[in-house]
Amino acid sequence: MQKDEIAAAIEAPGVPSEARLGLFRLMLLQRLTEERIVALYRQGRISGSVYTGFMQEAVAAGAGLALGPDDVVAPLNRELACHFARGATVADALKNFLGKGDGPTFGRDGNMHFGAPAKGVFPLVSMLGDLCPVVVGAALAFKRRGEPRVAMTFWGDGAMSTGDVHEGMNLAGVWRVPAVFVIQSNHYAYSTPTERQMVNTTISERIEGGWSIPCGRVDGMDALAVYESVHAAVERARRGEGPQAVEALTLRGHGHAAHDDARYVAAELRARYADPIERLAVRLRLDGLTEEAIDGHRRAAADEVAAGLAEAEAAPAPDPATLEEGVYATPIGR
Amino acid sequence: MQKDEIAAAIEAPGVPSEARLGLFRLMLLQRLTEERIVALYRQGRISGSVYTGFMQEAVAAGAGLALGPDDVVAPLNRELACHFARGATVADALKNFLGKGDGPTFGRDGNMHFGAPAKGVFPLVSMLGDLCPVVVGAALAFKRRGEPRVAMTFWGDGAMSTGDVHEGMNLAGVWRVPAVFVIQSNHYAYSTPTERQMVNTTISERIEGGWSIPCGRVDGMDALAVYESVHAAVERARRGEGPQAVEALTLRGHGHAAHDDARYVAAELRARYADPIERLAVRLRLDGLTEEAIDGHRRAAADEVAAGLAEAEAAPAPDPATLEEGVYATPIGR
Amino acid sequence: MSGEVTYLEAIRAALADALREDDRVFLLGEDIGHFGGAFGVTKGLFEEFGEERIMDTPIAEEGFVGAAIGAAWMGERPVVELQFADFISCPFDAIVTVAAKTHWRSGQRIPLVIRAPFGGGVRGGPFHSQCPEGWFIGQPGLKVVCPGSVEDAYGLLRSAIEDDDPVIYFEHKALYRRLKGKLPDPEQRTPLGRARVVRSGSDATIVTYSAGVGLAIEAAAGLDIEVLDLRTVWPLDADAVLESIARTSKLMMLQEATRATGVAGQVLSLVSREGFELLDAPPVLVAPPDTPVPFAPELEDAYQPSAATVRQSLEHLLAY
Amino acid sequence: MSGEVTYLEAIRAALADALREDDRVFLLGEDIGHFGGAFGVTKGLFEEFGEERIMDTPIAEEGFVGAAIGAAWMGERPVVELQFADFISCPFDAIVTVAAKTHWRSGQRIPLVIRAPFGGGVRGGPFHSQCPEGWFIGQPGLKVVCPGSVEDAYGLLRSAIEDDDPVIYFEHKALYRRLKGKLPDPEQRTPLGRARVVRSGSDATIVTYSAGVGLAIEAAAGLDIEVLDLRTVWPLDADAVLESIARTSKLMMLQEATRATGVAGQVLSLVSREGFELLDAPPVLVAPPDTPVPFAPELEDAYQPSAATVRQSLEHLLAY
Ligand SMILES: Cc1ncc(C[n+]2csc(CCOP(=O)(O)OP(=O)(O)O)c2C)c(N)n1
Ligand SMILES: Cc1ncc(C[n+]2csc(CCOP(=O)(O)OP(=O)(O)O)c2C)c(N)n1
Ligand SMILES: [Mg+2]
Ligand SMILES: [Mg+2]
Repeated sequence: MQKDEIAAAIEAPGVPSEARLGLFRLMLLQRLTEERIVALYRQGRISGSVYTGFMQEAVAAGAGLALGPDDVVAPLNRELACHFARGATVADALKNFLGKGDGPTFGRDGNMHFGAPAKGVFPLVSMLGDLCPVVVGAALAFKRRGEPRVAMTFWGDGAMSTGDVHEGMNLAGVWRVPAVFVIQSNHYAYSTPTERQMVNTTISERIEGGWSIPCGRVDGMDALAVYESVHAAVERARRGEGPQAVEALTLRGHGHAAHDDARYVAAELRARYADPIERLAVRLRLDGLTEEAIDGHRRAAADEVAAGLAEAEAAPAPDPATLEEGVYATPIGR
Repeated sequence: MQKDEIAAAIEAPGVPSEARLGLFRLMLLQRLTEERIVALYRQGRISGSVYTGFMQEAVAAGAGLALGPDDVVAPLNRELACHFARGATVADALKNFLGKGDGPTFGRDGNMHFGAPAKGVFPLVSMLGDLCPVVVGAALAFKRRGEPRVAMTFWGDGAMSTGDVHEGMNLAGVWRVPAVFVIQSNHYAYSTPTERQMVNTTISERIEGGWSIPCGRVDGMDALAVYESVHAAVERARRGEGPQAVEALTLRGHGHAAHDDARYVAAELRARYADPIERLAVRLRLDGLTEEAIDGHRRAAADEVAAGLAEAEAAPAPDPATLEEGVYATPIGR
Repeated sequence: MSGEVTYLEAIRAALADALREDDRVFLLGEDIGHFGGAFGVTKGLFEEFGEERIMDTPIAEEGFVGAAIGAAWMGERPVVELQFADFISCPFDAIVTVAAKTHWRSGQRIPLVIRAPFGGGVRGGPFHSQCPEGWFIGQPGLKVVCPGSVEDAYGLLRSAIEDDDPVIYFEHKALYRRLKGKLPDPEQRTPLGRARVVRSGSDATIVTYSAGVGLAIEAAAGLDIEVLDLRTVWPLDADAVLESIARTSKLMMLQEATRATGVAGQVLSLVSREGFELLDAPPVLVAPPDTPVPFAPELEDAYQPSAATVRQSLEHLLAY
Repeated sequence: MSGEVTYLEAIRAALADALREDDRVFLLGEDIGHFGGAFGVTKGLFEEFGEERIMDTPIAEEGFVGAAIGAAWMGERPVVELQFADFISCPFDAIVTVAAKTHWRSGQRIPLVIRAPFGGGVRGGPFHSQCPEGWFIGQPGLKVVCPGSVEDAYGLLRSAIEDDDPVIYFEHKALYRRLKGKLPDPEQRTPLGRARVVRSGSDATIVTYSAGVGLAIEAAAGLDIEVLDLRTVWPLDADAVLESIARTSKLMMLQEATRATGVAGQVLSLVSREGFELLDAPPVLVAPPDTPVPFAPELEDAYQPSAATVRQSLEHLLAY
C-alpha cells in the first residue's frame, strides 16, 4: 500500500504534541524491535517461539501512554510498546527474548513474558485471562488506600471466553475499583475467527450489557484515537467512576506466533487495516511536521533499537549455577 | 400469612390441567419431603448438612415439568421437585440423605448430591458453576446426533459470578446448542446479597447483553408462570433456536443450609414472597377444584412421602466392605 | 480472649492480631463479613475492622485469589478464606500459575495466605471433606502448612501472614472445636519449614500432620513411639524426618489424604533414598484408600484412619 | 500412511482410526480444525471428518472439558486437545471434580480423553514445558498415560478412547518428530495399567516413562540395565516395578517432572514399603530440581536430566 493511500489518524486536537510524538516513537520502537526479534529468531538466535504485535502498535502505545506515572499495568503478548511506555528499554525486551542472565526474568522466562513489577509492570503469564483478576486486585489495593492510581490490563477477543475475565470484570464492577481493560479485538484468536468464539462479536456491547462496565469502541489502528479514548477511561477510573473498558478494533499483522503464516486471514480483511505507524505519520505531517523531522524520529528509534540490541547481545548468559535460586523470597527446607 | 391473602397464580389458560395438578403434586412432594429431611436432621438421623429449596418449589417443579421425556437435566440444591419430575422417588431422595447403601449414590455422597444419570439426571457436584458446561456438552451431543432433545441446568445469583457459567453460556451460544438455563434469582448467595455480587442485579439483562442468550424473567413464586416460561424456552431450544434462559425471582425460605438461620434476610423482603404452594392452590380453586379435591392431593402427597420414608428407612446401610469399589468403570492397577 | 481457646479461636485470634498490627493485612472470602464465615472463624472481625478489611466476595475463587495476588503485588498482605478446601480446585490455576511462579520469574514477592478448611470426619461427603494438600506439595514457589495444635494454628498463621511467599494454610474442620489449648501469646510464631517432635520415643517414628497428630498420640498410648508433626508439609523439613528415624529406625507415615496423594510420597521417597541405612523395617503407610471421601458414616468411618487402625499397624511395625 | 511414522503421526493415525471406526468419537480443542492444531497433530482430520467431529473451541478449557464430560455422559467419546499441557491448570476443577468422581458417585461412565502436549527441551519456558502429570497421579477415578514410543503413542491412545473412564494422555512435544517407528497396525492396543520392560538387564532397573525411556536406553548403553517404561503412570503397575527390582535389586527413578512431583513419590513410596527387602542399595531419583522450567538454553540444559547425568547417577548406583 502506498503511503499516500493511508488515511490520517484523527485530528484529536486535545492530544498534546508531546504525546503525539511519544506515540510515534513508541510505535516505531515496537515495530523495529520486533523486526529485530523476528530476524534473530529466523537466525536461530532466539529460541522457543516469538509473538509480535505487528500492526497492533497503536493500541499498545496508545494505551500505555495513557497511564499516569504511578499507574500499573499487565501487558500481554502484543503490547511491547506499552512496556516501553512504562520505562522498559529495548535492551530489557531483547534480553528477555535472548534469555540473558541479567534480563528482566534472568533468563528464566522468555519472549514477552517479562515485566518490572517493582515499577508497576506485571510479568505476563501464558494462561489467558489470569491477569485480569490480578490487576483488579491491584486496583483494589489503590482503592483501599485511597491512592489515585489506576491498574490496567489487556486481552484479546480470544481471552474474552475465559472464566477469568468474567470473574475479574465482575469483581471490578461490584468492588468499583479503578481498573481499565483494553480489549485487542483483532478478529482472531490464533486461527479461530471471532465469530466462532462468541455470538455477538461487538465486545464492547457485551462488556456493557454483561458486566455494566462502560466500554468505548475505538479504531485500534489510530494511535491518537486509542490514546484519547483510553486516557479518558483511565481518568474516569481515577476519579472513582469504577472500572472502564475500551475495545480497540485491530488486526494482527503477523501470524499468532513465528511458525504461523496466518493464511486463514482473508486478503480483503487485511486490506481494511492500514499501517498504524504510517497513519500517524500522515497526521503528524498535517500537524505541520516536516518529512525530515519525521525521518529524524524514525532514525532515532532505529538508533535506539540498534543500541538496545548491542547491549542485549553483549549481556551475559545466565549461569547454570543459579538454577535453583529465586523460587522463594524466603527459602525454607533445603 | 392467611391463605386468603395470597394472590392466585396466573391464569395461564394454555397450561393443561394435568400439568397444573402435576405441579401441585411436585411442589407438595418437595415441601413435605424436605420437612421430613429437616426433622430427621434435627433428630441426628441425617448427618452432615442439609439444604432445602423451601419456598422455591415453584421453580423446581415448573422447570422440571417443562422438560420432555427424553430431555436431561442437572438440578442443583434447591430443586428436589425437579428430581421428582424426572422420575426420582421420595425414597431415592431420602436414601441419599440417609446415606443408604442402595440409594442413588450408594451412600457415597449425601443430601442433594444425587441423580440418575442413566435416566438423564446428572448428580450435583458442589463446585458451583461446574454443571453449566456439562449440560452444554450434553446439548452438544444432541445437536451432533440431530436428536430433538434439550439439556437443562439451574444456578443461583451467586453462581452467576463463577467462570464456569461464563464459559458454559458462551459455548452454548456459539455452538447454538439446545441448552436451557434456569436462574434461581433469590436475592442471596448464602449470606451475601445480590447487590454485593454484581452491579446489575437483573440477571436476565446481563445474560442477554453479555451472552446473547434470550432470557425471560418470571415470578418464581408462581408455578404456572415458571412452567409456561420455561416450557416455551425448552421448546425454542428444541426447535433449534439455540440456548435459552429464564430468570426466576424467588427467595429462600430457609437458611442456606441447616445451620443458617438467615437472620440477614429483611422481614420486609420476606413479606414480598408468599408461599408458592398456597398460591397455586388459590388458582386451582379458581380453576374449579374443590377444597376436598385439593386436600386429597395434599393427602396423597403426604402418603407418598410417608411411604417413601418408610422405604428409605428400611433400606440397608452401605457395607464398609464395598469401600474401595466403584472408583473406576474398568479398574486397572491393583 | 484469654485462658483456654479452641483451634478455631486461635485462628481467629491470629487473624485479629495480624489485622491490628499491620494495616496491609485484609481478609477476603465468601460470607466472612457480617456473617462471620461458614464456620464462624471470622466472627466479630467485621464489627471490629469494617468491610474494607473483612471483604465478602462473590463466588469467584479464581477471581478473588487472582485479585489477592494483585493486592499482594501492590504490597498488601491479603488473607483469603476458601469456604471449603475442596473448592481450591477452582482457583488452582491462579495459585500454581501466578502466585507460585511470580517471584521466580521476576523477583516480585507475593505475600499471600490462602486459608482452606479441609479434612473429614464431619460427614461432608466427597466435596466437603477432601485433603487436597497433595496438589500443592512439590510445587515450586508455594509453601503449605497444616497446623495440628492450637499453638501452631496461631503461630503458623502469623508466620504465614508475615512471610513473603504465597502460603496455603490448611486448617482442619474436625479440630476447630475439638482442640483446646492456651491462648497463644501475640508474639508466638511457628517457624515455617520446621517440623516438631511432639512426643519423644525410641521404638518407631510416626510422621504426620494436622489431625493425624492427635490420632498418632492416641494410638501410641503406652508405647515408646516418637511423633513428628511436620507442620509445614511443603517444603518438607527433611532433616527432622531423617533425624527422628535415625533414632528410632522405624517409620510410620500417617495422613488423612488418600494413600497416593498428600505428603506420603514425599516422605517415603526421602526416606527410601536418604534413610535407606537408617531403617530396620519397611516403612508403613496409614492413610485412607484411593477413593473420594464417602458420606455415609459406615463408609467414612471405615475410610478414615482411626486410633484402632493406627494402633494395629503400629504393633505390626514394632513386631517386624 | 504406511511404513515409518513419527510419534506425532502415530497420534494422528490413532485419532483418525478411532474417528473412522466409531461415530461417537469427536475431537474438540483450540485451533484443531482447519488449522490442524498448534503442533499439527490434527492436520487433515478436519478435511476428512468435518467440523462436527473436529471442533474448534473458544479459549475456555474449563468450559470445553466440562462440555466434553457432558457429551461423554450422553454416550459420546470426546477427545479433548489442550494446546499445551501447562494449560491443564485451567480445567483442573472440571477434571478432578466432575470427570474423576462421577462414576464413583453414580455409576455413570465418563469416557473422556484429554490429550495434553507436555514436556520440555523445546525452549518453551515455564508455561510451555511443564510436566504436570503429578497433579493427577493419585486422583481416584482418573487414569494417566504417557506414551514413550511410537507404538504406545498409537496403542495407548486407542485404548484410552475405548476405555470407559476419563484418561489424561500426556504426549511429549520433544518426541513428536524425534521418535520414528513402524506405523502401528489398526488393531494395536496398549493395555492401560501395564508397564513394559523395554530393555532387559540385571544390574539395576530404571523406572521411567515418556521421554525418559529413550534417555534411559541411551544412558544405559553398554551396561546391563533393565528399563521399565511405566506407560500408565496412574494407577501404577506396581507389580511390574516390584518384579523388576526383584530381579535387579537396584532402582533408579528417572522423570522429567520436578523431583517432588511426577511419579517418583509413588514409585519410591511403593518400593520403600513393598520392596524393602528387594533392594541392595538406596534407590536413586534423577529428575529436574524443584523449580519451574527455565527458558534460557543454558538453564534448561542444566535443568533437564541428560544422558550424561543419568549415566553418572547410574554408575554411582552400580558402584554402591
Ligand atoms: C488458557 C489458555 N489457553 C490457551 C492458550 C494458547 N493461546 C495463546 S494465545 C492464544 C490466542 C489468543 O487469542 P486472543 O485472546 O484473541 O489474542 P491475540 O493472539 O489475537 O492477540 C491461544 C489460544 C493460552 N495461552 N492460555
Ligand atoms: C465454587 C464454590 N464456591 C463456594 C461454594 C459454597 N457455596 C455453596 S452454595 C453457596 C451460595 C450459592 O448461592 P446461589 O448461587 O445464589 O444459590 P442459592 O444458595 O441462593 O440457591 C456457596 C457460597 C461452592 N459450593 N462452590
Ligand atoms: Mg485476537
Ligand atoms: Mg442465591
